Order: sequence, then structure tokens, then C-alpha cells
Amino acid sequence: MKWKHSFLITLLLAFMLVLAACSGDGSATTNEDEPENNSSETEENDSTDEGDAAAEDDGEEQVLIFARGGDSESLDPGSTTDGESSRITRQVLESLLEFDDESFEVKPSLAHDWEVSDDGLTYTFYLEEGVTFHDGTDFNAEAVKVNFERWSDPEHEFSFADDGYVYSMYGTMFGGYKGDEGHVIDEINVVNDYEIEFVLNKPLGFFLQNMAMTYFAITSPAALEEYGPEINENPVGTGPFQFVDWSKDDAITLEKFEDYRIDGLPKLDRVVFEVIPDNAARLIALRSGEIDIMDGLNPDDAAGVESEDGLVLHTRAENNFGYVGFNAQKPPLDQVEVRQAINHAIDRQAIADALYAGYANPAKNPLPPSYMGYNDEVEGYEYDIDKAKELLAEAGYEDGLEIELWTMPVARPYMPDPETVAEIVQSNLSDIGIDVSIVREEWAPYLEKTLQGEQEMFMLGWSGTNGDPDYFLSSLLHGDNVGSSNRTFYENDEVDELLDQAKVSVDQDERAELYKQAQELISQDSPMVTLVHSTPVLATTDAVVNYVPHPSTSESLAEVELQ
Amino acid sequence: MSEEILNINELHTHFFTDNGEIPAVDGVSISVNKGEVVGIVGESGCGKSVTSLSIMQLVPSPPGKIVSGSIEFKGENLVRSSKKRMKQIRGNEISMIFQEPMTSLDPLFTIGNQLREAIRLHQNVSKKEAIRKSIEMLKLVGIPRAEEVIDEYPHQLSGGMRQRVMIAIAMACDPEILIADEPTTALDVTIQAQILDLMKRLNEEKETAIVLITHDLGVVAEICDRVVVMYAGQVVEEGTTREILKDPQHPYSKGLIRSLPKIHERDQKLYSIPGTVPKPKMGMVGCRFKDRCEFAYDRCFEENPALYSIEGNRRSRCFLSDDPEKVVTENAEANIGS
Amino acid sequence: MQKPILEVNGLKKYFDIKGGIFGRSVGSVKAVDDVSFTVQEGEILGIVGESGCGKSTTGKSILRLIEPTEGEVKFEDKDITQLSGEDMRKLRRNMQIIFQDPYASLNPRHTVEKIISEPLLIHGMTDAKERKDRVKELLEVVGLSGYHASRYPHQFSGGQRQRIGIARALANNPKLIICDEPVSALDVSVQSQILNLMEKLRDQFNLTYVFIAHDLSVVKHISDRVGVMYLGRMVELTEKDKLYDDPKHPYTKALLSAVPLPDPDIEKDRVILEGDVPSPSNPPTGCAFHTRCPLAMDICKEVRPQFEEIEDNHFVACHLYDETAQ
Amino acid sequence: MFAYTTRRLLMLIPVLIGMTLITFSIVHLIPGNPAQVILGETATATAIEDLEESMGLNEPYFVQYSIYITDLLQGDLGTSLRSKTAISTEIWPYVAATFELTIFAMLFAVIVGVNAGIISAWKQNSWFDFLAMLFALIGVSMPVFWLALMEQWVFAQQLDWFPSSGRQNNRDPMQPITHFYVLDSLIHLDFARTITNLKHLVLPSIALGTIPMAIIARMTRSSMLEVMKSDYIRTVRAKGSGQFLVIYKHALKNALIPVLTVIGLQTGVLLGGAILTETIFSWPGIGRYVYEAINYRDYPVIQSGILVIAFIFVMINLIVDLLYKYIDPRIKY
Repeated sequence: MKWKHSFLITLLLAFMLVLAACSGDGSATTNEDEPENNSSETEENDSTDEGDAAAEDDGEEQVLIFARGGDSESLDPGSTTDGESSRITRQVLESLLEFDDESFEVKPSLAHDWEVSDDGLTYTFYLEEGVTFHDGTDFNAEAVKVNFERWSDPEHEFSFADDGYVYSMYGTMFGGYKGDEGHVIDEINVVNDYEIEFVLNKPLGFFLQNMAMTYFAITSPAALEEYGPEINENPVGTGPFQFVDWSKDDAITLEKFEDYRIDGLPKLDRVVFEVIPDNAARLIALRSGEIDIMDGLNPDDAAGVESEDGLVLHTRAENNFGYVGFNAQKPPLDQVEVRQAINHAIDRQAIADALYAGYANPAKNPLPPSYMGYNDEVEGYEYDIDKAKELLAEAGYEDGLEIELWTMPVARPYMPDPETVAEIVQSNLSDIGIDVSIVREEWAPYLEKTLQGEQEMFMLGWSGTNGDPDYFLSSLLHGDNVGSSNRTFYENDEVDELLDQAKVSVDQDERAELYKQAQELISQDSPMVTLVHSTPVLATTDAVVNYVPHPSTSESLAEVELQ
Repeated sequence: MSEEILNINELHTHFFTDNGEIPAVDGVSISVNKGEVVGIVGESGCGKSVTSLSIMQLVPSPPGKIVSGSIEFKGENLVRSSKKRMKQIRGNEISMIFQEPMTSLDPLFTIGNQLREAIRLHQNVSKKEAIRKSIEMLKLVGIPRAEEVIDEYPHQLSGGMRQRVMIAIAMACDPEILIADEPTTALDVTIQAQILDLMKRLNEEKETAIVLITHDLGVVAEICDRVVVMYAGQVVEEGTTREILKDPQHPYSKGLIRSLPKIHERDQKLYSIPGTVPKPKMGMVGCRFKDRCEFAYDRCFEENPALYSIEGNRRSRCFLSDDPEKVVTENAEANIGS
Repeated sequence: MQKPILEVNGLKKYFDIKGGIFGRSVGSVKAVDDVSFTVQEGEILGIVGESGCGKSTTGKSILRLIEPTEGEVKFEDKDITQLSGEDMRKLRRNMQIIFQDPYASLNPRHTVEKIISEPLLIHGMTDAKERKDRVKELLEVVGLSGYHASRYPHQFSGGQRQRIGIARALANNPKLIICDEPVSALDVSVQSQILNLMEKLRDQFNLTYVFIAHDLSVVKHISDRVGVMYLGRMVELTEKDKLYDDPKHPYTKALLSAVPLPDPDIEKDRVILEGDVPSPSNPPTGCAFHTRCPLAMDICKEVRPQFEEIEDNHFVACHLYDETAQ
Repeated sequence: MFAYTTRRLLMLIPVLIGMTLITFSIVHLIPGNPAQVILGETATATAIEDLEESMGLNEPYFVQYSIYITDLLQGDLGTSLRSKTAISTEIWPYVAATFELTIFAMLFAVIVGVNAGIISAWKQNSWFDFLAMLFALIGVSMPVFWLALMEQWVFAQQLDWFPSSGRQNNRDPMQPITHFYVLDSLIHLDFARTITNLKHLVLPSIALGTIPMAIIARMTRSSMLEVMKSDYIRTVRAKGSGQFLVIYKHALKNALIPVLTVIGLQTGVLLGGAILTETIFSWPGIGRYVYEAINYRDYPVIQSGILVIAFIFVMINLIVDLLYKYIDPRIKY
């Protein structure tokens, strides 16, 4: 008879489960203040029990849930290049400067003012007074110095190099580390508690841009002392929100920092960054009101979101570009006519329309249009098959040629479907008699081999970080970077000269002019087919106000509130 | 002694398979009196097991189905009985034991559990009382260490012991009829002797009628009062054990007995019936045995022989016994059929 | 009598029982425990006994289908337990076996032709035409027809399948056939056909059979001499008439009396044995039968009786006939 | 029983050694330099070299392996390259999340599957049987991600009965104790939260449990049909027992033996399928943990994660073996 009983128990269990599901729903409905109202507008109102609790408790806690596709790597901003990490640290920690809401224009943050010496070698920052870190320690010049030394000096007590900490963004942005040849920061002098001086050994045109990056945000020295290498799970800064809890691959919870230096901010009581890996599932969660903001909307869904009541579509300014690169040192691509011919043969608009649902603009320069020094006068390469054929004939390939195209194995925001792009390129080029064979490689070997120049044509893209043109143009096209980040093997001394000058100049107008010239030359030499600048789209519920997406992907939520 | 408690009349049990309708039991009539031991003899496929399962209404369905005929148990037609009524009858008034003691007990439950189950299904007794009764039954069927055996599992017992357990289960509610389907076929001869001895004893002590299904004429000789010989779904001969074994009338019965090697006779050439048993199928014409029969003549190929009465309760389904003076049975059957 | 074709001396087969945490051998099942007998050429030796007595294991050990644990098996004076695999394979054409369940021993996916010609091929008949003719011939010998060759086993009745099994065994003109319960799965009317066939074939091809069965009537019918086994041991062995008319061992007596006879006139003095056959993994000490023997003496519990010739050609292992014991 | 259990446990040792060897080897067969992947397309060559060295990737494989095994024996699963945290401390919430989901998915699969199988076998060839087996067929061939998305669309977006993702209401999170959230909420005596947490489990459990459910249903049905033909079932019927007793006492217990094997194996399959389900329902379980680690080439995490999954699988099969012994008295060593 034992088995008869166990069967009954299992049936009972099943019944209980069903009951649990139903009664849970029921009790939630009774909790609501206006049940009739709710039932009448189920679609518009975010009507889960959870959603309601937050949305309707206007007078009480304001909890915002921000959902994204992946978890953060580290909450120690300097030790990571991960965008999902800086999204969080942007709320918890602050840098000396910050970017403007919608552009890469720098503006004061922890430093309310700054001065640059005429030779461009000394930067003096005047710090906000009376600011405290979340752990109660005071923010001052010494704290800034400790942070910068921590990044630059692997021997520093808070460097945690033995625990695998590498501050790669620092190395990239400041030319290396303490003792390296290219390292630009010579010394950091604490003038007084609220005044700090950076002395450079050579000018760096984008030094101020760097200071606004989320990667160089200031952590409480006391917290570095307290947490040691575990600082990556216990960020302590001066930002509007303080860190509460991190449940890995699930949610990071932040709460309002009551003593935030700006009165009245932040407006939210709590922010939860939730991970929902699947784009479709994330949109469902948004529609059912479980979350308030979702990053990473599929461009295909954008139109639907835009027309849907209760949801708001947002776009970020373009901060990237996707391209098809040429190995400019490998025949036949060493002939500029061939490169130009291919440039004319590729239909950028078709790619933008097919793959980005229109949320992308054809690119004529590597630099995104919102950037300083963007050269709008560059003509770009029209989609013109006859011209392409002509050029090809000039180069001596009137009978066509065969070429390999390496396609990216992973999707990136600037290249959501590399395989299809490769196929479009293949078909475009066949129109002018070029027979393209597509090569597929795993991601890591892809990166390694393209660095070594094994490719003929390849696909890749670039996303901006500090909003400076140098980050795009030098990294990708400076002759010195051949073998590291310059995979086109493009070397033009004139361009190198212009880029070097722009890098050390501190006069931003001058820099802009230099970059414009460089773009002109680059366009003529055609080392790459710049395809599109993609416009990332995201969505929020209409309860979210004052949310402004920033092109860098990290924006402060201090001003955001829920209605 | 002559009180009839079971009367199978013109039973047709057919199997509906992909290869068509198979009349496994094709018009069988058998009666059993109180306290009597009736043997049903035949070779594999002759329908003897299906007949016994039909009595219990346990023919696997689908594909099997009782198509027509009646099975009257003390005047109650079991073919028409409700499922509920059958549950009351099974194991209580009519019990059954099977050929394979090795597989006939549920391997996952103790002997005691399975025996107790049989008791409590039909008797409103406490668990404790059921256990007491179980031990008593095990002792009755001659199982040593009965108190321990009730806590053992079937695989811990030998085949002979398991068959005793099966008998104990079958006899637990003092049934009026015990149907034993080849109860000793899987057992060794020394164990077979024990089991037959036990069955005979129970038959005498409890006056339980036994329907013994077997292919072994030796076993029949051992305990049966009366024998029914079946061939290809039909009864071909019926009579007392002595009559059948000593003076078989039907050529099949004769052949069967002659083809047995005899232990106490000196070297003889073994008789063998030529050919093989035909598979039953619908619409067979003529005697089922005609192809193997040395006496077969034209009539055997054209007509279906009836079960001719010879004398007393003796009957044989053979035209050789069709004595025009004794057509009574044939007519009687015709009457039933109409 | 001529020279013995098969001589079995002290044959033993123990199966290990694994147990304990490490699965070591914790004991053994003494399936065959010191069995000796001889078989003359052209003779049929019957071996009877109840299930688990080791008669089947004995049969398979003779062919080394099961490797014997100990003892020797001499076939035509050659100890085959010492032969290499290759020599053994060659010798197998002279020694064949027929199994109880003809269906289980025939590959259901092969035609009868393939089944029967396989041993021919193994033993060197490479010519396909020759094989085909031989298969036809064999089928006719066992009472089937040549056209049966293209059919599959499931298309045959039990008796016919056993005929196929016999045809396969006969393929290479063996001298000795071990028949392991060849008729026990068959109906009575078919059983007699097969028995008659086997007798006929014996005469026709001068075969020697070791006929293993549990049915005493069948064994009596076909055998020249009969050995009785109990719990892995041979307890009695003699000519069949002697055995059936004048059994010496109490077990043989009980066995014979237990056989139900299809003759209501024979009044028997039945000996019904108590209890079951003990487990061969833990056989009783002394005489294995003493636990059930109605005539057991004290010595039976302790000393294992010798298998001795107490009369001319009548071997018994029982202390009742042991002069020193009495 | 004790000897049997001990013996089964001892037999695990070589299995576990083999497991570590295989996971280690497989992980090193993943193409690509981890340092390169970690740093991405913007990395410089020197940065990659530095990272390689700090990760110990320069050592030969067998040296890496022997270090790995030595650490493992001391309960040290290594340190995650990504989070720079000891895996042994980091991994538990993931394991608990997967366990919780697996348990509920298997509960669903077993309860529904076994009962559907029983009823199908009982009413063989009835409309129920037909429908149940049709659903089982669909269930077996249904892609998990599609089912999951459909569930979300219907039950979360349209009907709004269940939440579409996550383990709990993140607007109001709970302090985890065991990381089994349902259990934790019970420990907190917060029953409203228990209901919420159970609601979060419903959709992923069904998505994950559907394939095993369908397979179990089919297996139970065929096993039941087999058992129903057996001699001992005929005996039970001959005793005069009703259908319920026949089916739920005798037939089910016997039929369950092969079904148990399937349940054991399916739990393994389910662990594999968890990656998809966990991704779509954003369930932070071990599958996600390993998946993310693979993207990052976080070797220590991949190794440990796979090892843990394999270990769970081995454990489940151990439990199944022990259950056999419990159900079936015939099983010896």
C-alpha cells in the first residue's frame, strides 16, 4: 500500500503547485489599491504584482530595474574594459570630470574646475570640498593620487597585481605604466587637500577626455585597504548610489546615497541591474512590467516598441563603426585602385537597411559623426558599379580576380550579423567580377591571425570609449600600430604625422583640423570600407523619466525617476 | 457428488489480431461437478489455457474476446457478469494458479504482502488477522518456516515453494473451484510429485473442485477423475481418466497415448503422429485432425464432426463414433445451436 | 563394446560467487563436482537429473563451451581440455551440440541455408554450390525439404526448428553429439517424431549421443546407458534396464517413483521426497542427498560416498552399498 | 545495503579521476588564446603576453593539470579569471540555483510524465492515450528555447500569470541563506515570498522538464504495458483485485524500474539543457556560469563548472542505483 500513498502525495504536491501559482496571483490583486482600474487596462499598466508594487507606491520607495544582457565583470572600474561594468560603476563612483549627458564634451564632476599649462604638460584640478565616500571617509587630493598610482604602478600596495589585476585601460590611455617609455604621467602632486597637479612628460591631446572616463573613477582608499583584492565586489565611491549586493549573473542592487554631494539627487531609492541574457525574453519582461529599462533591443523590435503604448524607444548616439578592412600590404590589395574599386562596389545603405532595421547610418569616415574633428566634407565612396569596374580595369584586373574575405564569428553592436554582411559583400563584389571566398575562423584565432596579417579582406569594427578621435584613428590606422591594433597594415607617413601632432596638441580646434586632414587622406587611400555607424536602441516603460542614454553606454541614473 | 457447479457451454473465444480472427476456443463445452478433478489435456495451442482464462474473464483484451457461449457458475453466467461481480468471484469462489511459479508472483513484494492482499480483498479482517491466516495457509500447503517466509521475497524461494505459495494464495478464501493451468510443468519430477500430492489432498479435504490443465497424461492419470481432450480449439474426446487412457476412442487421443515413451515397457518403436498441429483459423472445414489421421476418409474432409456420445458421459468428435443409433447428442447440440 | 570415444574424468566446474564491498569471490557454485563417465562409440548415454543438478553444465563443459575448472575430457584418447583454441576449433567438427530451445539458438535474421552452411564454411567447404547441395541433402535427411532452405526460422514450427538445429549439428559429419534437452520444449506428438529421427540418424551415421534430459521416460526410451545426477554429482550409472528395473541409489528410486505414469492401473509404491534440492553453492557435507534421503545414516552426513562399481557395469555413489561402511 | 552503498561509492573514484582528466583536456581543446579573448579586439600584444603570464598559461598542460589536481584535492577549485574570486566560494549560489530548478523540473517531469504514462497504458488506444502520446511526441521534439519563449509570451506577457525571468522579485530581494530561494523564504517564514519564488519557478521548470516529461511518459507507458502482460499481474487479477490496486501497487512499482533509469539519465540531459533554459529565463545557475566562462575563456571556471555538473550527474546515478536496490529486492552486487 506504500506505493498507493506515495502516489497520492505526489498528486497532492502537483495540486499544491497549481494552487500556489493561482493564489499568489490572487493575493497580489487584492493588495492593489484600485483593482477595477487595473483590470480595465491590463495591457498599458504594468500589471504584475511586482510591477505594481513599485509603480504605485509613489510616495514610498522608488525602485528601478535596469535589465541588460550580461553581468558585470568587476566593479573595480580601472581593472576592466567591460561596458557592463562601467554601467554600474558610473552610479557608484565618480571621476574627476564627466561627459555631458549626450556627448563626449567634458564637464566638472569631482573636480569643479581645472587649469592646463600652456605647454600642455601640467594639469591642475580643483576638487569639490566636503565630499565623502560611501564609507564615510573624506574625498581629497590624496585619494585621487592613491588611485592613479594604484593603476600606474604594479608595485603599489593596492595594485593587486598578484591577484591578476591588470589596468589595461590605463595603459592604453596613458601610454603605458610607470617606467614604460610611452607613459605620459610623470608625477602627481598633491598641492593641498583640494588641489591636485598632474605633470606630464609630453603633451596628451585627450588627457581631459581620459579624466572623464568611467574607468578612472576614484575609489575610497580606506575601502582599498579594507577589501584588498575583493574591491572588485565591493565598490566604494562618491557616486549617487551606493553598492548593496551583487548576486552573480542575476542582479546588482544599489541604493540611494543619502549624503550625495548634490542635494536632491539621486531621485531613485534603489536601482537594480538585472541580467536577462536573451533579448526577446528581456523585451517580454519589459512588456510585463517586471523591468523598467532594457538595454540591447533588437533593431527589428524597435518599430514595434515605438508604436506600443506604455513603452518608450530610446537611441544612443553612434559611437562605433563597422568595417571591411583590406590588408593593404598584400597583393592585389596593395594597389589603391583595387581598394577604391571595392569601396565603390559595396552598397552600404543596403547593409544598413537589411541588418539594422534602419538604426544605422552609412559611414564615410571611421569616426562617428558626433565626434570632434569629424570631416563631413569627405566625399566618401558612392555605390557605383561602373566606377568600380573602371578602377579595377585601371589596376589591370578587368577580367576580375579572386579574393578571400574573413568573416567575424561573433556578433557585435557594430556588426550584429557578420555572416549576412559577408554574403552581401560577396554578392556586391561578384557584380564587378571579384570572386570572394568566405573564410571562417574561431574568434580568438581570428583576432590573432588578422593581427599577423594572414587575411586579405576581413571584417571588424570599433567602439569609442573616451570620445576622442585619437582612439579611433590612431589605434586603427597609425603605422606604429601595425601588428597590434592596426589590422589593415595601412602605413601613410603623412597620416601618421598628422595623428601624432593631434595627439600632443592641447588646442582642441587645432586637433580637430588635423584629424579632418587625416580623414581626407585616409579616405583617398581607402584602407577599409567603412560600412555603418550603428545606433543602439533601447526601451523603457513610460514610467521612466529623465533617462538619457549616453553614447559611451554608461549614463548616470541620478536624475532618473519613476512616475 | 454429481452437483454441477460449472458448466461451459459452446464457448467461443476469439483473438482479433493483425493476421485476422483466430478462434482459439471454438465451441467448447465442459462441465465440472462439485469436488471433482477434471483434466483438460492437449498440446500447446489447443485452446486449453484460453478456456481456463475465459472462465476467470482474464483473457487479455484486446486482442482476445469471448464471442459467444456461456460459462455458468452455480447458475450464474460469468460471461454476462459485471466487472464488480467478477472481482468478487475471482480469488474467492474461483481461484487460479499458473504454469510459471517463477514469474507468477510479484517480485517486489513479500510473500506475506501478496498473500495478505488476497485475503483482505475478500474478507473483512484486520491486518493482524490476515497475517495469522497467511501463516496458517502457508503451513497448510506445507511450507516450512512459514513465519519467516512471509517476510521473504519470491526470488528467495525455490520454484516448488513458489508454487506452494501460489496454491496458498489461491486457496486462501476456500474457493469452490481451483483452476490449475499447467501447475507442475515448470517443476522437477520430485517436486511435481509433492505439488500433485498437495493438490489431491486439498481436493479431498476441502472438496474443492479442480480444473487441471495439462499436456502431461501422466499427471492426468495421477489425480484426475475425468478428462477432456482438446485439439485445435475443440473438445475431441471426453470421458473418465481410465476410459481415456486405457481405451481412447478418438484417433488423436490414441496417437497421443501411443507416442509417449513408456517407462515400464521394454523397447518399443515409438509411435508418432505425422505432421503438426494446425493453427486455428476461421471457417475450417472438416475434421481438424484429418490431415494427420490414419483413419481419415472422405467425410472427414467435407463435414465437421460433432461430439458424438458413446456411452454414459463418454464422447468423441470422430465420425468413427458416429453410430446412427446414438445421434442424440448431435441433435441435442443442434438444438442448442439454433 | 568397442573403445570409448569419450572419457570424462573428475570433471569439475565451479562458478565464482562475487560479493562484498570489493566484489571478491566469496564462494563458488559447484555446478559440476567431480563427475566421471565414459561413452562408447555408437552408444547413447543418457544423463538425467532435476534442474540445477549440473547435467547441462556437464554437457557444455565436454565441448568446452564452458571452460571446465578441473578434470580431463578425452575425445578419442586426446585430452581436449589441453588443446589450443585453434585445435579445439578443428576438433569441434567432430563434436556437436543440439540445444533445448531451437528458436533461441537459431539466428532469426538468417535463412536456414545460411544457418546450416555456416559450419560448413568454417570447416573449409568454400565452394558455394557444394554447400548448397549439402544443405539440401541435410534438410532432407532431417525430414524437411530442400525448398525450406530459403526460409527464416520464425516460419517453422518448434519441431521443424529442432530439425534445423539437428541438420546444422550434422553438417560436418560429427562423431559425437551432445543433446541438451533436445525435446523438452516440444509437444508430445512432435517429441516422438524428433526422438525417432534421432534414433534413425544414429543408426544411419553411426553417431554417438550424450543425451541430457530431465524426462525419465524419454531418456529411458532412447538411451543405452543412463547416468543420474544430483547436485553436481553422478549418483548412479548403469544400463538403462538395470537402472529402471533395479535402481540402487535412494535418489534414483525416488525419482523413478515420482514420475507420473499415464496408466491408471499401475499401483505405485510412491516415495515422495521432503523438501527441495539444496543450493549448489552450499551443498550438504558428506553425501549431498542425505538431507532428503529416507535411508540416511550417520556416515552419510560426514563422508562423501565413492562412485563405485557395485555390480557388473553398475556404478553407484551410496554408503548403503559401501561394504566398509556396513 | 551498506556494503552495496560503500562499493558503489568506491567505484566512483576512478570515475571522478577520469572526469577531471576529461574536463581538463576538453577545456584545453577550445581554440584560441584566452588572454586574447579576455582583452578583446582592442588589446595590444604586450598586454596579452602579460596576462598570459599572470594566468600561468605558459606552463605545459601536464604541469597545469597536476597543479589543478593537487588544488582540487584540497578543495580548491581555483580562482575565476573573470571575477578573481575563489571558485569554491563563488560557485555555490549557481549550484543551488540549478539544483532548485532541476528539482522542480524533475518533479514536474516525473509527476506529469509518470501519471500520463500510467493512464495511457491503462486506457491503451483511448483518446487520452492518443493525445498524451501525441503531446509526448511533440514534447520530445520541441526546441527548448522556442517553448521557453512561447511560455514567456503567453504566461508572462499576455496572461501575466507568472514572471518571465529571474528567481525572485528583484525589487524586493531577500537575504539568501542556503541560496535555495524557496527554502530560504520558508526559513524566513515569509510565505508570500515563497509563493512569489514558486511562481518564478513555474515557467522555467516546465520548459526544462518538458522533454524529460515526454520521455518519461513514453517510457512509463511502454514499461507499464510490458508489465501489465506479465504473469504476476495476471495473478493479482486472478486474486480478484481491482484495476487501481493492480496498476498503482503492482504494475507501477515494477514498471518504475526501467523508468528510474530514464529519470536518472534524463536528469543528466536536463542539466545539459539547463544552459538554454537558464539563459532565456535569466536563471543564474551553473549552466549560465559555465556558458559565461566559456565566452570569457575562464579556464578554471569551465573546468570546475563541468566537473561539478559531471559530479552532480554521477551523484544522481548513484542515487538511482541505490533506489533500485531499495525498490527491487532481487538486486545483489
